[in-house]
Amino acid sequence: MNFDDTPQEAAFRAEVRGWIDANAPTHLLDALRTSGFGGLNLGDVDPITLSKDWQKKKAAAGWACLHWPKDYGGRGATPIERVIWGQEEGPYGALGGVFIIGHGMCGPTMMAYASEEQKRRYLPPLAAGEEIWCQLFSEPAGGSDLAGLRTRAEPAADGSGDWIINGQKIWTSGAHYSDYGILITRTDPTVPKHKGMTMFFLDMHSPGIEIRPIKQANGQSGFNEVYFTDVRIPDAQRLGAVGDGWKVSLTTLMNERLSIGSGMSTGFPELFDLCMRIETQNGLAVDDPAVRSKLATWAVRTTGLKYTGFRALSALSRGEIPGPENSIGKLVAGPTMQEIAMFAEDLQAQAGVISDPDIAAANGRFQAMLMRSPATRVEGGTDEILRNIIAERVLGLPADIRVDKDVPFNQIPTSGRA
Amino acid sequence: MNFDDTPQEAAFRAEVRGWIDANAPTHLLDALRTSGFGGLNLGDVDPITLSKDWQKKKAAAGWACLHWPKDYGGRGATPIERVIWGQEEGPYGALGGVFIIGHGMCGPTMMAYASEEQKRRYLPPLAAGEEIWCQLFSEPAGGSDLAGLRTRAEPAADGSGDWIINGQKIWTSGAHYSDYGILITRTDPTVPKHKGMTMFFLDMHSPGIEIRPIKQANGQSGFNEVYFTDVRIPDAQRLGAVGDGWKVSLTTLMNERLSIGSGMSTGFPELFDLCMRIETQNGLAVDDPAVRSKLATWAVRTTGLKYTGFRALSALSRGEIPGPENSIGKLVAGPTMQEIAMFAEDLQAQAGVISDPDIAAANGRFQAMLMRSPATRVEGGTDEILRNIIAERVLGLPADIRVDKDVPFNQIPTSGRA
Amino acid sequence: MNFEFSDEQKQMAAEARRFLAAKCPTTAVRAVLEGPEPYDKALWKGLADMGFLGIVIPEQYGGLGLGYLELCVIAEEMGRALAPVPFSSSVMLATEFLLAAGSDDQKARWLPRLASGEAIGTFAFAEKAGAVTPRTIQLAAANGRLTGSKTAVPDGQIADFAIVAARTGTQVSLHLVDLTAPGVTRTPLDTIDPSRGHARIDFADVEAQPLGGPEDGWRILTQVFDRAAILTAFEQIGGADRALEMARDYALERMAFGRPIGSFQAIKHMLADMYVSATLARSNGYYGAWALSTGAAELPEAAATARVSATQAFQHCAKNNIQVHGGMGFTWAFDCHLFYRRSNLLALNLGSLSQWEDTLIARLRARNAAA
Amino acid sequence: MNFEFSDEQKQMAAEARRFLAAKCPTTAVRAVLEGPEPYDKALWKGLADMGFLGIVIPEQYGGLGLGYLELCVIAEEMGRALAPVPFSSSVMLATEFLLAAGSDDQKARWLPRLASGEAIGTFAFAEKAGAVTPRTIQLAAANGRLTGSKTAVPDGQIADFAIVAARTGTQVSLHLVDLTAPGVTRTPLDTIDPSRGHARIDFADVEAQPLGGPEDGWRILTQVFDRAAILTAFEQIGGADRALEMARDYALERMAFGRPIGSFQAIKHMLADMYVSATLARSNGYYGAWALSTGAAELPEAAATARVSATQAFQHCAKNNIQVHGGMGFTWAFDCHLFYRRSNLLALNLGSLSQWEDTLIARLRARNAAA
Repeated sequence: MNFDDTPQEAAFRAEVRGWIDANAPTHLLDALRTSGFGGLNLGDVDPITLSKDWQKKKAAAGWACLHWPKDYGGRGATPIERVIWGQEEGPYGALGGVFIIGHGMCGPTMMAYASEEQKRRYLPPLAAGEEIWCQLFSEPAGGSDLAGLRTRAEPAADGSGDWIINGQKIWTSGAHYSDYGILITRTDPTVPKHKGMTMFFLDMHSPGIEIRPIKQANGQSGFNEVYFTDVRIPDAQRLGAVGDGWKVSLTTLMNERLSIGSGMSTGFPELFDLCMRIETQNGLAVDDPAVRSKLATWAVRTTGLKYTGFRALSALSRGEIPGPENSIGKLVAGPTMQEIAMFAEDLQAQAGVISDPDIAAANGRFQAMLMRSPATRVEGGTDEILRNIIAERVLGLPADIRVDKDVPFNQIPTSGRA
Repeated sequence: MNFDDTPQEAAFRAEVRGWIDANAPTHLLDALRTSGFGGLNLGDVDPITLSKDWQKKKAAAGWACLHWPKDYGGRGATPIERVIWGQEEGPYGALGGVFIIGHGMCGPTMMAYASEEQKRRYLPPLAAGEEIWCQLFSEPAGGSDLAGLRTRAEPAADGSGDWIINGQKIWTSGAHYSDYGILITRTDPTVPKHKGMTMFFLDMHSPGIEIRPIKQANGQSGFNEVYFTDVRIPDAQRLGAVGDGWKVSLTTLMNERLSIGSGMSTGFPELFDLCMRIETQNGLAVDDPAVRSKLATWAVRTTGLKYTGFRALSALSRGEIPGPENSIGKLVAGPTMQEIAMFAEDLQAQAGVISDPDIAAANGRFQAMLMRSPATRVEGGTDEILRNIIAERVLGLPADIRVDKDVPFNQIPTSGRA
Repeated sequence: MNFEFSDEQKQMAAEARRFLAAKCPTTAVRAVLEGPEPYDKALWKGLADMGFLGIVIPEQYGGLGLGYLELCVIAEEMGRALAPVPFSSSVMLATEFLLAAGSDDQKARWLPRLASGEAIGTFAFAEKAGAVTPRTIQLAAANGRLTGSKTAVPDGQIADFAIVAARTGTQVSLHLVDLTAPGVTRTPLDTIDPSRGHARIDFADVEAQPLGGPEDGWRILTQVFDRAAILTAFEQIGGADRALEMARDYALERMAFGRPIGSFQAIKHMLADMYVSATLARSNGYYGAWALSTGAAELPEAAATARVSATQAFQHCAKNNIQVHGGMGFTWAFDCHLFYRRSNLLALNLGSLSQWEDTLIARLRARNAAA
Repeated sequence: MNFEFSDEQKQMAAEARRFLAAKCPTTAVRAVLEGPEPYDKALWKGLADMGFLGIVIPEQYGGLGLGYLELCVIAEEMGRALAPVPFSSSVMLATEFLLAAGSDDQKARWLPRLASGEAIGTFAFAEKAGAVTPRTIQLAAANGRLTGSKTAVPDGQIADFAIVAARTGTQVSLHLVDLTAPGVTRTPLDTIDPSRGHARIDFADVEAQPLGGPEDGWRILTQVFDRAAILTAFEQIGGADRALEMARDYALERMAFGRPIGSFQAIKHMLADMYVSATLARSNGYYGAWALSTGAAELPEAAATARVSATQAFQHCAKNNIQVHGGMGFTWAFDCHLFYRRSNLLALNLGSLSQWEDTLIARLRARNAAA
């Protein structure tokens, strides 16, 4: 049991470190380090441009999408090599944020279902960051219940074989700066919900697409609503068979899990730092037994997540598939971050209401955390959905009873007051 | 807003207090006060005998079952008078423990469904404590799911119209010292579960009844298993129509709720007392900020329950039916008592393992609480059932989906591995 | 035993609820949250006209001369409505300070204007992040003049006067300061709940009147905070109930997997636990209301009890209201964040939950030792 | 990165699990819980024959001379099986005290007999209820003799010798006492988990050998407790996993309302949360095992981290295992209470959870201040 690289891993790490030291945008380092909740603060320069620059540089040297095949713009690297890259890229990795969905979800889906010609056309520019992709899955009527989606795809009346899309998607990250997207639609509302869906990819600049940013409770806008009015998609851009959309979407969602060992933040180190500087009625916070008893639980949750990640890395390093342990990451980190934010506010007492980063303690980090953490407990799976996943996939307990399983989609009730 | 009695209430309280001062078994007071978890410790004397003596004395003076009609051995008192009696009876009330089920559940059910002749025969001796009753509802296969019961009642082959009972009940308090019991059975397994049940009362000395005490995790035995082998019950002892057993049982269970303002114990006063006497690494426990922060939450839960009870009493005092607030009592008190027991153990540290009342801190009260509290969270409705009740009856949320609702009882699956 | 508000008090509450439903929908809260106005002037005027700003102020000073039970039920309605007005600063603090320690002149000058809403008062307390203790109060008082700074002063940018906690030698003293006086500089602050304004106030050799004796500051402050804690508890109880109702209604309406989400035990039990918190807080609040209205000896414990319980309940209900709403819960468009913001704001006014928890046990211990 | 036990270590664990499944079913635990025997002698002998009692004892003293990773995996299996033997007293404490501070003579005399199971050792620490601190240790040491009392000594009635914490003037000193020596009186105690015996031990002018220097007592004790905390954490991790598995299996088997109770979200989510605790505890335990096996500078934090996390997890899983079992869960006949008892016993050995929480943050603070 040790934290050391194997010789091969060490050699790879050295190569990576060498290249990054020589090529990384060091002038952005501080800004990237201090960028807190929601988006990068890189001064006047457009973060998208900076992100594309860094990605292009990586691609040129063969460091983009390490785990993808070389033919599609990747490096054909092993999973552990990908992790080592991530560790070495460090703060610069934040510049890859705009590509995460494209590289992590859209790319793999294209690889699994697009034609060879399409893969050679779309994947390399996606890998190189020249084209940004988004994922159009969630809908107002389908949050936790993704398969409840209603966006219709119907054959064009002109017999061209094209599909006409009408409907609305929601929670689409980066829709406003994306060039392409993968879109799941309902092509047959008369069959049970999981059977009538079909997946496509489309040009986000197509006529009939309207994008509206969603203002979040914390005032930021990381997500969008996307409206489709008679948007036309060629049948050649269908991914998988008609009616197989659910199966295709699972491929996409499964790839979400592959970002392992990233170690979700709980905010504990920041809280501990605050406790070293702020006073309670009993003196320095970190010396107040009441504070200590609370800190201890958050400390062990934080290290527990960290070392759970290390266990998964070890499995990768041995060429094994990591166990289900990682499914606990967000379920632990989300609520913990919210508890920590509320307690950090408690420590600041009356002055804790101040959110101005230039005035508030810890540059307003905890006020931002307070307002952002509720979203963390919902996005990409609510705490409740995650507990269901652990109970069913890890512990083997039965699925919830599904009243809508075998009901034609258009006969499923849509209002609780009905 | 005040805690005072109305003039009538004050007069009643004075009368009660006068009689109790003159007649209560004062020699038992200390023993009753210190009787802790599970049963009375009254030395060599049999607690049943002492309980019967006190109840007989009360009945002779018209203080038994205050809320019952005079004709049936009660006093026809108002609910608030009943509460005042309970407050004044104080520790002596513990002597009524063996009658709680008979007076609180069996009696009201008899009142609602027995013949006039039966009421005059059975209720007065029940009120006077001359005959003890028990309730035979729960079964191994039907815990939270009471209606899952399997004990069968079938017409006797001899055409006498009697019923023949076969099956098993469990969690029956006081079965071994009871003279009579009310029993719910299944008379028709071919109809949905709630439709095929029938209620009876029976002589617990009938041939074919076998009673086995259940040893609990804490070593005590407050409950029994009761086995029925061809036990014969005359049809005249049927309560309600054949097939109406579920309806009848709801009458019984609803009366369970009427014990209001009793104020369930959380163990907080005992814990606070311990904290005034025991030392942590930071000094006297009650002065340790870490201890204080934990105590505060338990303190407000405890007072919250107390004053919630007072609000219900106020409603009674105004002649209103108390609101649903009281349904929170056990849900708060049960888990709180377990948390308090575990923390009291934590305070005692290594020596906390000692359970001998003659040696352990606080006479081993917290070790007993530790081993008893898990039962509190289950008996008479698990925490989960209580949350369902609050969600459905108080907040008006939908019932759980019932897969067994319209299925013939004998076709409901009985094993998860099936 | 009559542990309940009277029919008259309930009627008064119903009247207030009707008024606030009409004059203070959440759109009015948003108008202050998002707009330039630091508070809802029209609503403030309306509350004054209803007499709600002078409930406990004696009639001789233009108030209604009613009791604290009446004020508690109104505070609850203000909490339900998230009323974007300086009610807590002006009515729960400034008025209480004047009633507790104001001179006849001070009362005569300010109480009528507080009752009529013409004047807004507040309390300036904290100077930096962290628990406020006698030690952390450094703003200096000397020869009737104040020099120093206060931060996160509720309604500090709109108040006409402030009660200011200052240091006189080794003691904490209280002072009444006309905030239009020369030497006062106010700087509005961005906060977690912009529907209630806060400001930094700098005092440069500002004229001030003493409020109470130079040694009485901390004692008076503690007394007034206890009373304000009970009133704030009702504000929190009102907010908790409303957040619970929002969550319940959404759980009944919102469908997932072909069922209302309120039919899933995860949601049902979350709501049941919210109901439990809210109920415990209400019952503890009643205890506080009783102690406040009767001036009972238990007032200090009752205040800490009500405060701890209500703070826990409002934070719990507001937080889980967002969770029940899922993705919609953290959109700006839905109202969930308004309650979440307010629950966290109220948890910090009058000192933090941790401080009140410590205070509660200290007081139980003191009584216990005395007994 | 290889943050995992080796195949050899896993094999050793599997061997131990097979052995314990055969030799230590819960009926064996009950035999000690309910019977007159203070521990399972046959099982103890068997464990000795497997070499499990001398894993880290050098070969020169009759041990296997293996490392702490091997001991950790065995400790986990002992925890799963609730083994009713003095493993923690003899192997985790007595052996560690001797290895840490024993003289050559002491090692030569006792280590071989500990490895072979002929001798049982323990540590006598607490004197009364409450946190044990240098101040609370009053048992007096003078001129090589001890006078005073210790309570709740694990396996105190069966141990051949004990390491005893005593007071020498103002210092805490450690002493090795042959418990068959004149002046020693042992009184077995009823405890919350009779499957692990405890005793009160009175010392009346009893002969004792010093273990380490007269000023080193508390330092050595702290070092050994850190090591024992990591080993105990694995015992707790094993127990937590087993309790979780019991609950999961029952939830799949037990029917209510025509469905397995494991299909209700209330039960599913309770089990998911138990899985989370158990997983965090395991990962923190691995960190402790790494620190223990490499003698890393982080050992003190790693020990407190593993201890806090594992204590929380075992208590959480054992408690909810009863809840999932409902009425059956608190019958004597079902095994749930065996795990509940053990989880609460282990939470108190080596000092309470509260003490370890405080210690953890104190150590993080010290490192932070140093950095």
